[in-house]
Amino acid sequence: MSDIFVLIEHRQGKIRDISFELLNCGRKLAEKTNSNLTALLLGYNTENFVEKIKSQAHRILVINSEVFKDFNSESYQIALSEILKKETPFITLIGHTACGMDLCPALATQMEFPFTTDCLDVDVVENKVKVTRQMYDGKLNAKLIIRENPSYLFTLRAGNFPSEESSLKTEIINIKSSVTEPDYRKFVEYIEAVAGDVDITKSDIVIGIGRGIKEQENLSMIEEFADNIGGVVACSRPIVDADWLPKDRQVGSSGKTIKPKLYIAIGISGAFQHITGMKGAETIIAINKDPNAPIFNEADYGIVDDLFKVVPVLKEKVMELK
Amino acid sequence: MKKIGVFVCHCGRNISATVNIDNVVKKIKKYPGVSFCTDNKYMCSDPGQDLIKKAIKEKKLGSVVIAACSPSLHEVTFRNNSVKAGLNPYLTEIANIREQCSWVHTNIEEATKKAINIIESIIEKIKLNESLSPVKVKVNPKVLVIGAGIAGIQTSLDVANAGHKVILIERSPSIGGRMAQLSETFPTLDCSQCILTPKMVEVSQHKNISLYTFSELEEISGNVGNFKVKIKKKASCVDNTKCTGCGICSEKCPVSVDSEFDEGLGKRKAIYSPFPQAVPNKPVIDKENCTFFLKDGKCGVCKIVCPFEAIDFNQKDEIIEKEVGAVIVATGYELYPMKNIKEYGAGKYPDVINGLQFERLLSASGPTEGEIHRPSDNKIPKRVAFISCVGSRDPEHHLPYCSKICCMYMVKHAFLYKEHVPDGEAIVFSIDTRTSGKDYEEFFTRAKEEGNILYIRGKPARIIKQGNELVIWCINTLTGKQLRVKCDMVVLSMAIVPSSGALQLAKELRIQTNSFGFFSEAHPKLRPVESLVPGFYLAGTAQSPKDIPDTVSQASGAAAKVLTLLSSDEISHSPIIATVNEELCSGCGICVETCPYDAREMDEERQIATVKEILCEGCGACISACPSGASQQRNLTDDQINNMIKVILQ
Amino acid sequence: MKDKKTLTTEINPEIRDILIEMGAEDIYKCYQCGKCTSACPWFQVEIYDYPVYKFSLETALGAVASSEDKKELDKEIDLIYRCVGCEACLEQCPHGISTPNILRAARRLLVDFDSFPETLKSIVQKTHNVGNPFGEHRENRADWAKGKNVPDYQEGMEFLYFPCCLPAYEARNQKVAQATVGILQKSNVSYGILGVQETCCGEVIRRIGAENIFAEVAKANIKAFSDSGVTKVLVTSPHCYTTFKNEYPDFGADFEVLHTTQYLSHLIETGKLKINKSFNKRVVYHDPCTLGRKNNIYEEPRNILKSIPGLEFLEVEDFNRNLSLCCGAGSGGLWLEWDKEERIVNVRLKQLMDTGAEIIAVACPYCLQMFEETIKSMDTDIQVMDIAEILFECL
Amino acid sequence: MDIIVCIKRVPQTAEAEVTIDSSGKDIEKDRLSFDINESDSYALEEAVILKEKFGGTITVISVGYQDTEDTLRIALAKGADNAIRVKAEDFEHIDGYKTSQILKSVIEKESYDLIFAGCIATDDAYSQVGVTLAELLNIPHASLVINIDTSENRADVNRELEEGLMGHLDISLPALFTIQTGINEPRYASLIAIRRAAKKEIKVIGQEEINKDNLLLNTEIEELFIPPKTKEVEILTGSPAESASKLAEIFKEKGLI
Repeated sequence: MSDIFVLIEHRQGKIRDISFELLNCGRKLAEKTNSNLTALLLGYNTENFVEKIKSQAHRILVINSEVFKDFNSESYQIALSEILKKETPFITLIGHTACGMDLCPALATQMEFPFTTDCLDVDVVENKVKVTRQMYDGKLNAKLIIRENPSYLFTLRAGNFPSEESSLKTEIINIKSSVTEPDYRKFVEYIEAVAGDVDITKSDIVIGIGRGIKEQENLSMIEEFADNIGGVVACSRPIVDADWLPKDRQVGSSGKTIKPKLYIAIGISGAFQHITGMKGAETIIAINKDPNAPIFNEADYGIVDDLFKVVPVLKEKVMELK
Repeated sequence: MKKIGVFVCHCGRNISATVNIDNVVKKIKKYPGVSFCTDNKYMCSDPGQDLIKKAIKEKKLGSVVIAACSPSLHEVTFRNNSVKAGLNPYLTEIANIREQCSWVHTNIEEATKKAINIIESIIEKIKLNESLSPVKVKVNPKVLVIGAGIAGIQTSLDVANAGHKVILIERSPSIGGRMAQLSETFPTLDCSQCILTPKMVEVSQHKNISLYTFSELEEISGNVGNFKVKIKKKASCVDNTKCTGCGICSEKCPVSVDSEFDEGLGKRKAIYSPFPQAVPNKPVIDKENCTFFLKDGKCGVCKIVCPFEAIDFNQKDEIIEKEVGAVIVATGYELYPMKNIKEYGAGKYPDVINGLQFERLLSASGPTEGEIHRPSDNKIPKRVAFISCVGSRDPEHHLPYCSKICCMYMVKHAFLYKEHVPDGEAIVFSIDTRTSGKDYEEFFTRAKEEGNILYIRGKPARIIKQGNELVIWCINTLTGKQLRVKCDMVVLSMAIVPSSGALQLAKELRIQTNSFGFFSEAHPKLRPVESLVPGFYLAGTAQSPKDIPDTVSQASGAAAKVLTLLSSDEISHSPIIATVNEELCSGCGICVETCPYDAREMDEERQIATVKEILCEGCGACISACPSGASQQRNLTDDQINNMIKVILQ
Repeated sequence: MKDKKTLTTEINPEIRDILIEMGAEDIYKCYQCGKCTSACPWFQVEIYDYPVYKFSLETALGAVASSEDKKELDKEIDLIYRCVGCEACLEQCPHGISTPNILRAARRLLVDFDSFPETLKSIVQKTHNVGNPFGEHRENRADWAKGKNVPDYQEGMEFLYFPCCLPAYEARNQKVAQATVGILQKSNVSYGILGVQETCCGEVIRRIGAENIFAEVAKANIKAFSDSGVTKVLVTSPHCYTTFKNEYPDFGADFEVLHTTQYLSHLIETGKLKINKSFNKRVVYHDPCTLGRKNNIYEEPRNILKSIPGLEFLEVEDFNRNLSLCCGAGSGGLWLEWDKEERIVNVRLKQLMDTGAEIIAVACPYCLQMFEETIKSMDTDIQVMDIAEILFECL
Repeated sequence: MDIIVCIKRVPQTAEAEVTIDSSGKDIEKDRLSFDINESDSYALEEAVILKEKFGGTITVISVGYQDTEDTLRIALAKGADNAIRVKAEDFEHIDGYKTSQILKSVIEKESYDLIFAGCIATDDAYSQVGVTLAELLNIPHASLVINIDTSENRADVNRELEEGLMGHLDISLPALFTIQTGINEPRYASLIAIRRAAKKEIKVIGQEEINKDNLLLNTEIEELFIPPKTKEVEILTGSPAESASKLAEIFKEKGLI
């Protein structure tokens, strides 16, 4: 049986979390298919990266070249297609990230590999490859049968294979590459989002505040908490009305609709106009004094208490656990 | 049998475009009884008429059918033409193939068929027509004028000056009407009372005018030339033969109520004369407010103070019976009720007033003696808003029509206000300003310029009281800007409606009104001062909203029409009226009950019904009611109608 | 770039004709007096100029929502969706021109071409997809009635009680539905609910312009009602009332509709409902546009309140009955939530509070929702209650 | 600048109850609203903005059933010049890969400087059609594009990466970009444009013009199922300190911190 391959993703000198998830998933697949796991690492000054993933795969194929310092899917495609042609792995996993989305369909098409994207799980049953993925705004899961072929390419959604320790004996193979960045697509630079220019629709963690925070001064407490857990602060209409936060932070029918992984509603009672905007969040936490507040109808977890007592403790505890 | 001639008119292309005249002539020529048929482009033209005359003489025609327009237009023309050719006029009939055929159809073949049908039916009718001559009626040369505003005054004077007796009745205690209430008149700005009171005096002193104030028409019967009227003279409780009009009674009367003449802005007593120049200048007692009447004789101060013993609490309403030959209706107008305009707080806020109230404020004889003080606190209003078309031009909620005079009196109001309060501000809210009268536009321009009057195009939606001020919510539709105009007083140009009681009067007179109660003229252009019922004439705002010049013109016009009627001793009356076949009449009397004109009566001796020809209007009610077929309409007998129907249904 | 002219100089008869066909037939009656504009609630919102009087003429020119400039068009469409459909303009228009209908003609075209505010699009979709504008689950529609002994509708019952979406799903408004059934139970009225079988009446999506989906929704309800043998429907919302009574018959509906205030006032008048307790509060009544201006129901709500002992009844001077001011929730306004300086509800609340009332009595879930949300951010003790809630407290 | 925009008509499921049909492989669509896919409308708008700047034409293409023509017509009203529908009914079982192949065989006959597609379809959520199509046409691509600054033959584009970061690329034209939501504000159609669009013809292409035997299908749905999810609120009790600790633990457990 051919190997399982995973592509290590890194950015700005750091390996991205998805890479460890891919390694975990890859190991599980390798175990199941009784094969080896190979990590593909295309980068520049790769020693550091190798150190981080060592023992997580049976092999690491490394191309150390300045061309791969930053991600350019066309350069990656040229290099990877050469490797995949040579190695013909059974399944290659790439993260369903901005990089994976840019690379996978093109690479697979070039290689004529069957592929699919945004998989929650990849399974091999009697040599048949099946994947599970979400459809229709996450309301349904689909099990897909993939066209039969010696090699497959999939992108894997983050969050389903939390990184695990591993102690595999790892062979490191350096490959020389003459790939240069093609003229038709050149990476220029990274651009950081302007500080303060928060887009609440793009954040995984959103803390929503409402009338319950009472005074504008209390906002700083929430902002600190948001910084601590890597979230952004959003709000319901009255906060915008009071000019405590700008209109683009408003969640609801006349504001924005958000679907973060975690939404913490603090001091929000839950007028339907607000609920409309946040009910798509994966996990909803409500902190409110009033046990009858409609927000609790939407929440997964609730604390019925004074937010000024709860939030400071919560902040501390989160810091402790982090 | 009489020889029948048929003459088909093309009426230019009015008929011939839709009706195939050649086919009509061909077909009619062959119709039994027709001995001659021809056509002409314009039968009513001189050559057309000559053609008919010639045919009557040469072909020895015994009767004539003209197939042309409606008989209401040219029946007289053609009948007179036949008379000139020696034929009785009632042996000439019109077949209406224009209004009833060519104008209302498009299919030529069908229209031609219908035209032929219509003509054939008229031929059948005329076969049984008799020679008739008009009924002559004696005319009573007296005239009744109802209402003594400027219209009634003018028309009475014109008739009286021509030498005829006039009975002028007026509901209120004095003549003068609305014009007496006005301050100045547009566009000349002469004092209303100054030009009116000479006429009022002239009326009171005219030997041919009998004036009945505080009086109403109780009943009327009869017909043009001969009406019987009953006038109710309300008890004024003052013996006018003794009263000198000294006014002590009013002075001493302890009861004070809102003055109608001052539109509620001033007070009057329970015994009162409405205004200083009132004609007659004799007070009346308002029984509804007089303590003597309300509390069973407890008061009577007036009686005590009157030096001439003129007060007579026992006076009773009096019915006066008169006979007249014609009636002129000049009942005037009143304003649409303010309380209907809730969004303006009208009737709720004292400083939202109507145009007549503002006239009283402007008037030297008014409650403020000509100074502009607003009603709520007597303050001189420094900014006054005038709002047009209040209730008018509002088909959805109020009245669809234009009240016509408001545009101009608003100009006048604003201008006069600026004269009275030079540092004040006049703002007019209007949608259009309609200045369609002689010198009106010039006055409008002058007033705006000299008076610095601000015109805002837009109809306000709300007037809200804020503290001492009124705030008008409006949009200037020319600039699109929202406005909240604060002002001290608002004058609403309320719509004009017919006087209360006009509808009831119309019913009594059996003359028509439009749906708003304005008396209907016989023809909007050609007979604007006559009603559709002979003998009744219209003057002034009873017929439609109009200003003083138009009112006076119409009043004189009505007088002229009446004088035409009175110019001979008799008038003719159509002979197309009911007749009784005495052999068939069973004397059941149903016809007597049915007749709306009191023209049928029983000959008790012979036990048959008879027709009073003078009174019969030929409406036909008795004929259809008659169970035995004894009553017949001349030249429209059952036989004729049956024959006509038969030929139409063939 | 050259300055663009903001006005279309050409008359576009095609757009005019299609708008007339879609319901703007009144346009030619307009004589541009502008009364509509100053009667409009937006006139009372300080910073907002709403040119109601222009819509007729611009429709007649075919110049509605026709700018080819993106920003101008945004403004035009914003204008078209500002109208809360309260009909204050129609109430005063000398020619009975319904500006809401003129705008609705344009809205119908815009909806078909996906050119209306996202917020409203979402409520149209939700109403279509799950039968209510909040996107709540259909199977939860009768949750408000849990534990309240509310029977399912059976043929032969006197009434179907139809609570409307807000009282069915929204926590504050659910109390109104609960109070209403409480009263019905105390007066031994035979009634039931359809629960999951009912769908939103569709009033709001029709006002938004989603005519086709409204038709679907209407037919679904009519079928559900007739399948269950419903002959009389009792509604809490004036919006359901007007839709059922005045609009459903066009889709084949044949049932009688009563608003709760009509029925409750009848129960009191005929002595079937005894009021046992007094309500010692100053209460001001707010006339909902859809109940009052559109359906002439002014007296019944007042009669109920006036029959409650101890209750001191107040009116908003100048702005009551047909001259009442809208709460701003109609025709999608509840969802659009304009910027705070641009809210009709603030103006109305001030009027209501200025009466010195302790309680604002309403008879419409939209008004209740609007006031309830707004007073929360005001420094006031005034409370909002539906008439049914007040009455229920006094039994 | 001639731009082709690939769009898709999708069921609006975000606020709907999605139910599986009797085959177990598809959803019940009767009660769902359909509309242009969200990111596709941004792609269309971006094309219109470029057309306003550089002139040229916009052609919208969609593989879909008859009702897709409604969506195409809306696109025409919003600024597209031409519209093409490929009859989905002629091609059984369509997945993202097959869609790309179909689009390729239509688009290779057209001339273009740019091709836009949405970055993800909300129904099947593949995020692959655009990039695959670029590869099939052998032109460069960029996905998740959040800003475009283009000259005649090159474009500076920003891709949206994670955590507020953007990647700036310099790409030669012709190229294909998949457009991320938020790149612009999709416009409304004016009534004039709506009337104009109502009269335009939509070109319909069927199997006779596309050899369907050569088309490959990557995936087939074996079954659809509802993901297990519980939504009963769990109230965390105790003192503020206790309840806050419990919550922090939950965050940790769920990998949220």
